[in-house]
Amino acid sequence: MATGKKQPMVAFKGIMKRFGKVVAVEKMDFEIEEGSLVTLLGPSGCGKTTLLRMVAGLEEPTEGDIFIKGKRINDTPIHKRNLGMIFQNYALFPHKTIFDNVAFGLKYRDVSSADIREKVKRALEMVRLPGVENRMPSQLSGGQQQRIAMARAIVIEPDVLLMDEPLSALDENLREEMRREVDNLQRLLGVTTIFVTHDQREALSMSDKILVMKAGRKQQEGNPESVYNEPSNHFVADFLGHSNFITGEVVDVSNGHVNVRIETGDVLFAENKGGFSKGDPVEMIVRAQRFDAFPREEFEPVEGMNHFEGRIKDRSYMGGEVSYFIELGADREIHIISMMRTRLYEIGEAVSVQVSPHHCHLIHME
Amino acid sequence: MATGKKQPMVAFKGIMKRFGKVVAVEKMDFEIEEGSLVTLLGPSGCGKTTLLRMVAGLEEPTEGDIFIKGKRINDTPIHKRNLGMIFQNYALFPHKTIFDNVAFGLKYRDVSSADIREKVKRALEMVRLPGVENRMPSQLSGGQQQRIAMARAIVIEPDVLLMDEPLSALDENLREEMRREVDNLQRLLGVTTIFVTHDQREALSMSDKILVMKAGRKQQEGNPESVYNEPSNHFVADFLGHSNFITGEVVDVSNGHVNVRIETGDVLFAENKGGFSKGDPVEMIVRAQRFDAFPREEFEPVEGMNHFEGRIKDRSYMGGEVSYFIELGADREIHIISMMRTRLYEIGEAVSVQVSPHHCHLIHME
Amino acid sequence: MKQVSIGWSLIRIYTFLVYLFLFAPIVVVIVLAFNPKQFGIFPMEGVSLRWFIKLAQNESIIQAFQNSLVLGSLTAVISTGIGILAALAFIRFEFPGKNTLNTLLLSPIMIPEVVLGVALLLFLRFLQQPKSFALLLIGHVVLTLPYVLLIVQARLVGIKKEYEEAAKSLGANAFQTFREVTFPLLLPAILAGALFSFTISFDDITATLFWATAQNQTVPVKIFSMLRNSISPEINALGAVMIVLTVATPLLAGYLSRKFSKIKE
Amino acid sequence: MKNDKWKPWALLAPSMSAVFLLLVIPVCFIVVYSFWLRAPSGADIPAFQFGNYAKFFEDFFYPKILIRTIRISFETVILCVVMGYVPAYFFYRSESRYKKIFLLLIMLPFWVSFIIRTMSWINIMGDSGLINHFLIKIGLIASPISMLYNEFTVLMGLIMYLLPFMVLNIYVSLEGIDKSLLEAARCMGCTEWQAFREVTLPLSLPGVSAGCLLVFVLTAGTYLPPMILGGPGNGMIANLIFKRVIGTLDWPFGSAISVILLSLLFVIVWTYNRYLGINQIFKSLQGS
Amino acid sequence: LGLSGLPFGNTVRDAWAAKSIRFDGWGGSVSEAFRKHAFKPFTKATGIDVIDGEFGDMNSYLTRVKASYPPGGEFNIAYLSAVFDYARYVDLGFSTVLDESKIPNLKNVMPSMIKPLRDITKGTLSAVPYDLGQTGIAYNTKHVSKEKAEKLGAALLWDKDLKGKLGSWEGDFRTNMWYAALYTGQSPNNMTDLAAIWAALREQRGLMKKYWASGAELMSLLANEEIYATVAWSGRVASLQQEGHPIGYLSPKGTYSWMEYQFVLKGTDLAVAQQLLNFMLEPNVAIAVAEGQNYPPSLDPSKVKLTEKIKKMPAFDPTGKLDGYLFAKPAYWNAHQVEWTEKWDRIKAGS
Ligand SMILES: Nc1ncnc2c1ncn2[C@@H]1O[C@H](COP(=O)(O)OP(=O)(O)OP(=O)(O)O)[C@@H](O)[C@H]1O
Ligand SMILES: Nc1ncnc2c1ncn2[C@@H]1O[C@H](COP(=O)(O)OP(=O)(O)OP(=O)(O)O)[C@@H](O)[C@H]1O
Ligand SMILES: NCCCCN
Ligand SMILES: [Mg+2]
Ligand SMILES: [Mg+2]
Repeated sequence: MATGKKQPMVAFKGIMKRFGKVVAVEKMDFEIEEGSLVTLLGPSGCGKTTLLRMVAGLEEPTEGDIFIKGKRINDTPIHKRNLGMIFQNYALFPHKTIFDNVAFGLKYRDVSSADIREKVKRALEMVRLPGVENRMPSQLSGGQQQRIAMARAIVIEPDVLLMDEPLSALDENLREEMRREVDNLQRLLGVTTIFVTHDQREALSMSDKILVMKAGRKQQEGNPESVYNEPSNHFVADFLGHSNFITGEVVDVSNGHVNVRIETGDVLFAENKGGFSKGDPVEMIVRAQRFDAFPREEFEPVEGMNHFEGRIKDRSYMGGEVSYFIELGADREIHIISMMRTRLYEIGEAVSVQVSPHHCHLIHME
Repeated sequence: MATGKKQPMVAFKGIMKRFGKVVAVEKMDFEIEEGSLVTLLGPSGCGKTTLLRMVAGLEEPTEGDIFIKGKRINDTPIHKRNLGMIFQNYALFPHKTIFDNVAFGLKYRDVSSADIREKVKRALEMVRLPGVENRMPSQLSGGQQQRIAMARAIVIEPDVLLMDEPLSALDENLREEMRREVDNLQRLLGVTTIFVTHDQREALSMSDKILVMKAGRKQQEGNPESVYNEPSNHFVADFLGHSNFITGEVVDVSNGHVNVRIETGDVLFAENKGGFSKGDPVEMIVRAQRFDAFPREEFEPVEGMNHFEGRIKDRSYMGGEVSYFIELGADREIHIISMMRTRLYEIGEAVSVQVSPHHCHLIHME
Repeated sequence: MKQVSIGWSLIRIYTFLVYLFLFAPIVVVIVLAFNPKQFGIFPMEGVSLRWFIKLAQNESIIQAFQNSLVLGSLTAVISTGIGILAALAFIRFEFPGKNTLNTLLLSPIMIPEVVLGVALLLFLRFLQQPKSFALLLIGHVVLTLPYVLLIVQARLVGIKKEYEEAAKSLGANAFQTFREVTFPLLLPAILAGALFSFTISFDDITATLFWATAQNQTVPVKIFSMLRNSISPEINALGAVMIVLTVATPLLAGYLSRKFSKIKE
Repeated sequence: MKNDKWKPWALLAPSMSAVFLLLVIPVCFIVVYSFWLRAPSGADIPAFQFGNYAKFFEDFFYPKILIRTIRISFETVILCVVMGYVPAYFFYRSESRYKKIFLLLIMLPFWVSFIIRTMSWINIMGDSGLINHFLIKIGLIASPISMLYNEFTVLMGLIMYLLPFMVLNIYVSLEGIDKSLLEAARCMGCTEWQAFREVTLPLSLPGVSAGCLLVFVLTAGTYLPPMILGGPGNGMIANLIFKRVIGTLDWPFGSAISVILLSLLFVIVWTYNRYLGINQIFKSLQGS
Repeated sequence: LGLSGLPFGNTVRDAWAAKSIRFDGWGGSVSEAFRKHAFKPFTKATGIDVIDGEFGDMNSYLTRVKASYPPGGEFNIAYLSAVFDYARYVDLGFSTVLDESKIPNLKNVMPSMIKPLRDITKGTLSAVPYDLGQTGIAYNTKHVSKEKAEKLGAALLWDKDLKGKLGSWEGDFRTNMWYAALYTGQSPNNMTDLAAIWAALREQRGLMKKYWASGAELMSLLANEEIYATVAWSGRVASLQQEGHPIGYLSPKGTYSWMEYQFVLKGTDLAVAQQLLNFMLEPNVAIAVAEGQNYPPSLDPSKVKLTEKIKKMPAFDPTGKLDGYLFAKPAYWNAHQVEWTEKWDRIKAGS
């Protein structure tokens, strides 16, 4: 505050959680800006839920402190923290009407019953389900139930909205739709939100900031583009999107570019964003979508681009896109995904593959 | 046969199945070529499983006949049909070793025990799990169990392999891997396969032929490209991939092209594949991946292409791709998915969108 | 798969015979309750309500009925009450020795009632304490607790923790959460458990024989002592009344709880 | 939040105290009492001696009752399996709309007084009971044949009491069998019978064995059926305890026999739990 | 928790004690006689409830008494049979000292019945004698002729022709040994050849249909013709005869006789107990009960005029001296009771 920096809405300071011998969350510092939507992303068991539940007060940190609005809340009991929580399976009270569900939190908040009615009505309108007050949760579809869960959480005007894989029980199409809605609603209300998911698409498309975790440790934090395009390590690159990993050695460094000799003997160019020097063993990460494939005979190499020759080894038609596995020889294979505009390549066909150095991201060998 | 046409491996003639009042499968005719992999695709409850189970003999058709190798099998008891079936939850016998599981079908087939051992070994090698004979199913991972289920089904050299959503219990990454493996194995063995799924990617990437169903009725049959690119109706187009539907009226028909006036007043061109004539109300289907978006000021229209002007209304970053919703004015919006090579468009930015008439598929208004 | 095979028919016949075996004694009791004869069983010589009338006039049996009802009801209430608490502890908390304690609470199922009966008798004698209704009641609570615990635990496992967590995150404290969420969701199991313990208590003979004081004899104990004088139409009549009572209660309760839970789910 | 370690203990306090007061301590007490002496008048004298145990094993009379108890328990277990498997299988496979009612009916005996059901066998098998009456009526026999008060009738009573437990245990484990396993077996070439033998039967064994344990333990501890339906030579160990405690006032000896019975059951349950796990039993009781 | 139950238990008991007294007897037709002729009128006259319980044999009742605490807190008056039990109850410390002045009707009771009790309790009384009875032999006259019965005497109970149709009392080793003694020609109060007694009982076991557990069961077995001959309590046989069943009664030489008395247990409200006992000894009450249960009363025929019906009952002694009666000697039988109970149990169970 002295530095004029805006006070974060939620802050973790050296937070750590151990269950018996399992360390679910390893010492972690992390801040969440007011009004932003932050996603905790990582494989199953990496500690996302645990972190979220510590904010909610459903788990107690083994070490470290949690702050909300600058106030340490470690010892505040759950029901006194003003939080909205949304669960994967909605957790609507099956024995209460929608009205009673949504009004539940207000009952404990000194709100007159007229106001309660008014607020519930507004919340239901906000989630675009006006008029369902008298139904039971079981009379609503999955997506509708999820919306009611939203309404129930936001109606209390929480300081922070916590969502643990709220969309993963929905089927693909509905999930995409709900993703947009949650996103819109969050922006509309400007409520600080922590969102847990292991679905990278969800994380990439919704977040202001993504925290990638692995085995209880922070791997990378940043906005979606930076996390996707500049993964800080192999794990992050592998976890997000379809990546090709090409190992090699830096053979030359010159004005913002690095030349890397890869296993096949080819030398590839990459932008130098990380301060690499000659002789460094590196890993080059290229997203499958960043390659372009051309029929061998039609291919004309472009100056300053990287290219390979190869043969289609396997392909998989996906409608909008086609996924190819291209054999480069010497046991190396790359995976490319291309939007299909013209014809499909046949298995065995000779192709040339090209990728811009701009899309070749280097990391130090781990 | 007289026509020289190859006899189909499996044929349904007017097959129909009713459960009480529910018609699960409506009168259906369908043929499956020997050695091909056919996918039954459709939303939940559309009758895929029922159709499959009728082939297996686990349900009895209410009406109609099923033929395998030209022989009517309606009255052949299950255990006399020579079929391999693979279940969603693997259905490995939990009390038997892997060996006994795989050998199970052979025991009822007059195979000497030496041959059994040999065949089981070969089958396990084929699914790339040699040497697990003495383990119990519970000692294997989900993916491995699925492979054992495959081995158990193929070891009896079935006439037809039936798979009911065999991959849906696996998590995304594993599913993709197994999809490739099943595909390879099926091609290697050349066994006629019926594969049930509601995952369009699975269907598109694996099948020789797809049968799209809805509410017990056949919607379309054909190879993946034709089903994806030339959907025969709105349902099929909507169910597979991300589609834009633009309604309009044919205003001109000329040498292989159709001019369609759409609601915004623009006139678009499409190839004439369906025999449309002037005045026909039509629906134009364009896949989200087929559009190209350009910054308005940089856009130069290309002769013979369709183009619109619009504004970015919403965008969703997905790493490899970006999904944009573009407002065309007058409440119309189109959804485009583009591979992100340059910068992202900002919300509100004016863009021009272009699509080739080749990718504009027309169907008659329903 | 058609079920018209001979095998299936045999299975049906077999099942029917097993039912016959299980139900013959019950049916016979009810039929013979109307037997006018004093001695001998069959043949029946007409139909009479004589023994029911005799029962209705037998004060000690009516007293026993009252005792049984009071005992059964109190057992059901207490057993369910403390069973819910114990189930909450086992399902919602982690603590050392949990499995052992759970087994301990379930162990009355496995320990012969004769032994329990004797044990308590000796213990009381040692303490120089009189038997009392309260003791009989606690004894029945211990006997029925395992069943309540099993039923309530099973249901509680099915009630996702998230409901309670949602309530707490919305501002309800522990008690409010229980009252508003856990309890109503648990209700079907609570009813089932209460019913179970009522019938077990109402029907218990072995341990009750040891524990009951002279003043609070229950119906089964009464029947037991009547049986020492051999079978009689009066016992059959009493049995018939018991059957109707104990069968009608759960059926009614089952019907009601199904109606309840239909609203719930 | 800070420290809720005490909460489960508070919740457990009432039930634990009830169980401690009426089960744990009294059972310990039986052990203590089993070392006491007994005066001819019937008074009990605190002591520490093994005379009561020695008396049990001093000749073959008491061990024989113990052995008989184990034998009858085994017979009951086997008969319950034989009689219970088929109905359980029937429920499992039946697609009838009345399946639920059938199941409810098998539960019904649970609700009908055990003592009434037991004594009613006298109505059926007594000299002037249903069966004799019927046989005389059709002229098959002239005077009633004695059917009561032997081991056979004791077994009938025991089976009638315990069969529902067995059926439920088996049914629950049958219901737990994934039907697709059967379908898989059928597709691979099994007839229905082969599929039953290869898949259903082995997979239902956990339920069968759980039922067996429950039936065994309950049988070994009952005394009503032998008392009401048995002759003097059909008594089981629980009858012996009852007689020693109630009939002959020999409480120390009764305690010693109780300890012996408890030890026997403990060994059986412990062994079972060790190799098979006890949870299956509770599963089926929950279902009911 | 258990302790919290105590006050409740006490309150309940106190509440009962205030206006009720508990009586435990032999059940069946005997109980009915007491209820009808003694208790109902007593309650009507005094407002004090009599709770009547029943038992089938002496030991199980004693166990219940022994298990109750304090003794008599639960049980008050026991309708005991035979003097040896008086001795046992006294030994176990359950006796009281009755204030005989509060039971003026005691003067009508035969002195020969009071004396054995006084001998045990050193001059005081913890019980009042109430009636006399016998355990004789009952037989079905349709299947066993009177001549045959008289001729065989005790041996009727060992008659091979009656295999599967014989009965005996399960709950008492004395009755069974008594008749085995008569059968083997020994004196019941001084059996010298026990091996012969056991052998006889073993032999008898093979002929037995059922060992009955209570008087009511005895009656039902006879009436249903499930058994044709059995040891039997004289009163019960008389009741059957009055109902018209074809049952004969045989009292062979050395028939087992006993006297019954109302024992007041320690801890009982003596005032109430004495009031009830006195009421029960009221000649008209005692006579009515006697006629109901078919056992002759303890009233001295020389002081009170008894009815014809009573005079015809087995075990009735017009002299009131009981000279020719053979009772079980308390000291003899009680000294061996543990041993013989055990033995009898084993024989019954087939050893
Ligand atoms: N109550 C608990 N007791 C013991 N270990 C636990 C508990 N809760 C979580 N863990 C362990 O802590 C680790 C982190 O679990 P957590 O649930 O936070 O993972 P997650 O990232 O949410 O995973 P998922 O994507 O599967 O939900 C795991 O190893 C888990 O096994
Ligand atoms: N045994 C049955 N009894 C009654 N109705 C049934 C039965 N099996 C299927 N149905 C009904 O038949 C219709 C088709 O079911 P089916 O299982 O074939 O669908 P599906 O396409 O496999 O769906 P999913 O993708 O959910 O597996 C559904 O409406 C279903 O409810
Ligand atoms: N009234 C029955 C007495 C039996 C005595 N032995
Ligand atoms: Mg989680
Ligand atoms: Mg299906």
